[in-house]
Amino acid sequence: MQVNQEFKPTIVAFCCNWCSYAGADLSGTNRLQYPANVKIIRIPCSCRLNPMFILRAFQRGADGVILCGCHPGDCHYTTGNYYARRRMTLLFSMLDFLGIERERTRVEWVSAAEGAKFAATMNEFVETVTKLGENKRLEDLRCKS
Amino acid sequence: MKKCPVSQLDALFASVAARQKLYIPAGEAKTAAFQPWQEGMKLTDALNTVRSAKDLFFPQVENLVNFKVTGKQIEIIENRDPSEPFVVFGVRACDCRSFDILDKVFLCDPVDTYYKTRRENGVIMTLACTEPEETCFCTAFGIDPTDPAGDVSCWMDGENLYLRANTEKGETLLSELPMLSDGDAPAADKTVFDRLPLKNLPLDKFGGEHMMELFKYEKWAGLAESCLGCGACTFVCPTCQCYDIREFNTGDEIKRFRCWDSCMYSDFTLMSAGQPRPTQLERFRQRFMHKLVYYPSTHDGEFGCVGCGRCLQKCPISMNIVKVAKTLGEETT
Amino acid sequence: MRQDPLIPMLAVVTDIRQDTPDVKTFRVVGLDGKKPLIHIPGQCAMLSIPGVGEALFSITSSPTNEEYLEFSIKKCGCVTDWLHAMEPGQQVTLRGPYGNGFPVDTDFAGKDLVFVAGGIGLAPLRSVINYVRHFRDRYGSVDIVYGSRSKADLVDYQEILDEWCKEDGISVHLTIDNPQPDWDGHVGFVPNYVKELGFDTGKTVIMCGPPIMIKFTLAGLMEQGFPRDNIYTTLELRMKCALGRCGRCNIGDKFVCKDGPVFRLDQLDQLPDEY
Amino acid sequence: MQELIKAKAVELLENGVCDRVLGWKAGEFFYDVTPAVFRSREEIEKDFVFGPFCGANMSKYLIAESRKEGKIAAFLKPCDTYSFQQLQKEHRIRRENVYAVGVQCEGMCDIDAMKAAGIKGILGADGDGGTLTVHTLYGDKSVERKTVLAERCKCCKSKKLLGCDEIIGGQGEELESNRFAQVEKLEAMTPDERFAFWRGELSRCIRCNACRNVCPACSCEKCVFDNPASGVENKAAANSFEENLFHVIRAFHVAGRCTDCGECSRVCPQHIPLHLLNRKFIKDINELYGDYQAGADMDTRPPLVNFQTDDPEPSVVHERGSEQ
Repeated sequence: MQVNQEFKPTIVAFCCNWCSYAGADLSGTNRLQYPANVKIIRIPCSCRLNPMFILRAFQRGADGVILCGCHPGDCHYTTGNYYARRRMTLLFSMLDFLGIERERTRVEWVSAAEGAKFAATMNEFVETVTKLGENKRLEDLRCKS
Repeated sequence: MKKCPVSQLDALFASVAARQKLYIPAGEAKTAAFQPWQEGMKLTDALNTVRSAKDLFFPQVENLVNFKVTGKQIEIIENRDPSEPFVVFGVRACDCRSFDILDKVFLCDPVDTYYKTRRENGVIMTLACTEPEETCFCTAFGIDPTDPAGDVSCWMDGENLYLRANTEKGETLLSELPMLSDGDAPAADKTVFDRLPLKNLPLDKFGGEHMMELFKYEKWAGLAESCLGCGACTFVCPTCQCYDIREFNTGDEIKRFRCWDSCMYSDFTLMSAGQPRPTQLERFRQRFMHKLVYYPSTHDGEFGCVGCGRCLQKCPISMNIVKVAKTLGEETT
Repeated sequence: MRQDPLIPMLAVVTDIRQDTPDVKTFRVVGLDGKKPLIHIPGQCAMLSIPGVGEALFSITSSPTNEEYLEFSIKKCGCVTDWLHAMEPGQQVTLRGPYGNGFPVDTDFAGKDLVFVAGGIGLAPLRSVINYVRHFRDRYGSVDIVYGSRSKADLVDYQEILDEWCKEDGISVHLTIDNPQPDWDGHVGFVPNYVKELGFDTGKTVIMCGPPIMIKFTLAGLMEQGFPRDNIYTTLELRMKCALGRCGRCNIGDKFVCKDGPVFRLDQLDQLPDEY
Repeated sequence: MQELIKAKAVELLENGVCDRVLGWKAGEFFYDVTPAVFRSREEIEKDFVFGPFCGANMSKYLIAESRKEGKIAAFLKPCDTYSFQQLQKEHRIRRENVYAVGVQCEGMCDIDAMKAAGIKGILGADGDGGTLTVHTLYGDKSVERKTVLAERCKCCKSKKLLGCDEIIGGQGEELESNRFAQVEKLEAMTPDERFAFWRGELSRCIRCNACRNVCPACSCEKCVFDNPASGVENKAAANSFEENLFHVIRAFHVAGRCTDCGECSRVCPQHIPLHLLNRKFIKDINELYGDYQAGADMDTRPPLVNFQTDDPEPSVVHERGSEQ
């Protein structure tokens, strides 16, 4: 795959309302830089993330999808992120099994206090996906024209 | 009649493919399909492809038109898939007959121009059968598998491929192929067709005049009871032509497309006002009544089935038109 | 550009009238401001909002109206919800007309007509009624029996009062299901009212309404001795193409979109009861 | 075996244990048997069959049948009983309305495997033990039974009959199977090879929904792929994305509940090895969260509605890959 110097990946970050969404906010108020091509979608809990959302984000043009939730043990609803952890592990493994680049998907636990971690994670994820180039394997050509 | 040694088949395909796209039945026996010919591609061992040749004329999905919506304004953008001349080789007599049936649906007024364009662009080269499967029953519908129709009819024995043009399109195609010489096919051996177990499928009880009687027949419940409601039979059927019109919003514009649909699906006739075919029984009955009764009723007694045997092979629970015809046929006497 | 029957034309909704709490009437013209298509009473057209869906609606205006088409639409699903939410000036797509329509110039000519409608069932009949009013001398007596749940649910109530009721030779019989304070007309269900009115069995009956109304009205008419080949109704099933190809609106070997939507009762008797 | 089962079916009906029997009905040929409900001795004697082509998993039918009035007797093969227990666990089957008779199974044959072996025009087959004599339009052929077994039966995981009221042909036991061999083979490939493999397979999908409709784990009243409001409802894969989406999501929805009965691959008209997707989930679950066999018991929590605080992080997928 050719890496385009100009290529700016579209990243969709699903962020749990109770932690990483606030973490993203904090990184903003602290003037920490992370790329503008990260689109944040707020969800009530990492456990709310239906695997279909991830696939549909790819369909609609995402090049990488990241889920940010509360650290295990800190879930606002006690156990939501534990379930999410199992689901995402299996889903990512399945995407890998289908030959879809495993680096395009990621889970990161970011608390409301970790603004710096949020920015660092995003920077690093954007960099990884930039190297991978455009999402070709889970694209929907109809959305590209 | 023309002939060409089997050893030169690749050259023949290459010559056809040099002028227009050529599709041949290729691939493993289990998954044979009409595929665009490429250097080195071999004809499949299977008698027939999984999906029929109707795909090439009535594809599973095709774009109809695009819309761009801005505020209260709508813009209509024609985006029909381009259709270019093509040749399809190796269509069996049963699939070839299916085009007569589809033509009567799509080419009656108002003409479906998507289908019509592909029909005009396509040249059908049929291939006579020599080794039928036990599931074949095209002869029950008066089809001669050893003498198929089409623009060009072909016969193949161990040594030669024999070709006969039946239409102007076929003549033109053959005249462009340098490797052909004159030669007549040896007479076909038809004895195996007499041994086909389903050749005497009872069909005289079907047709429009028996509609009400057959519709009310209580054996439908038993026939339909284990139907899964999947669309396997309809999608492999060469004559099923029901479709759905759907839209896909790309975020930028709206693509209206047509795709195959199946009368076996529960949402096929669902309306906000209700469901005229509420259970699988009605849906199952609709499919077979359509093939054996409704279609003949509006098309001079011609059945909507060509006896290709695909539904016999593909139904997950082995319920098929032969079992339906036999069950209903024997009881209404 | 090669036209295909599946490719619609553009039209614009110029006026929206709220008829009842859940019925609106939409006035549609072509982009050139003229009537977009010529139809026969009882025929339908496919209206669509790209991105929302396409659905078949009967044309409620009379062919004699040369300025525009009208559609009376009840809010009951995805497309109709959207239509109800939109504002005048909105463009829509339109294709048609489809179906056989009522035999207004042949079988109906010279006959005494009884129209029986319930609720939104008035929509397809309104086209015929106004056609008949326009060519009044071609037909015999005209009776209109129209019922609804309540006074507010009577579609085209103003037109009925202002025009139909005032016209000579047309008797309008309105009824609502339950009594209400500002209603001094008939109260009761349509089937019973039709029976009470006791029409001459030589009259031609044209019916449209909810299945339950049709069922009981028919039973009543049969009891009174109306011949089945003199009763007409219009049907509706799910449709995608309206060309007799998509395969879902057939009743036996007849397609509602092509051979219908208007059927004579004796024709329906020849068909399976899958509607 | 067939005679034993038929006699049992008649006995159950006539003793009033049940008022109908779920079994297999003979077809036009020896291989096209259809699941059917029998209501009388005559019907059973005339059409009931049990043989090497009774592959259909009967448990799915019990969802609807057990909700009807009366009691139904069902003949269940070992893999059917796993689905049967799993469906009870999910409260989809009313156990009290079913009389379950477990029948031992020697592995089911696949008519397409016979055809793939080059046998055409198959009219009949007989012979017991290892070799079958196949009668065809073109004369008799002989074939090793084990070569024409269905894919899923070649690596049978268990012949154990679970949770039945009665058993014909022995309880059976779990087997050592190499059912993950092909998953492992795929895992060992590069992502590019895997991608090419699955594109080749999934691009044949015609969206007939046979895999979904036959699947005992797909017991939703309304599938998300049939729901116009879901945004993913579609009748045909208009794009390669939709092929992937459908099969990945379907496999995900049955993950932890799939008993690996293999019906999805059996019914696929295009012979897509869909069971590999399910097996991949099963293998991952076994490796990451401990061995789990759906339907094997009535009380363990399914892995996707369960967790351990020290479960591996999703990054395990990335790390595991980099070791290869």
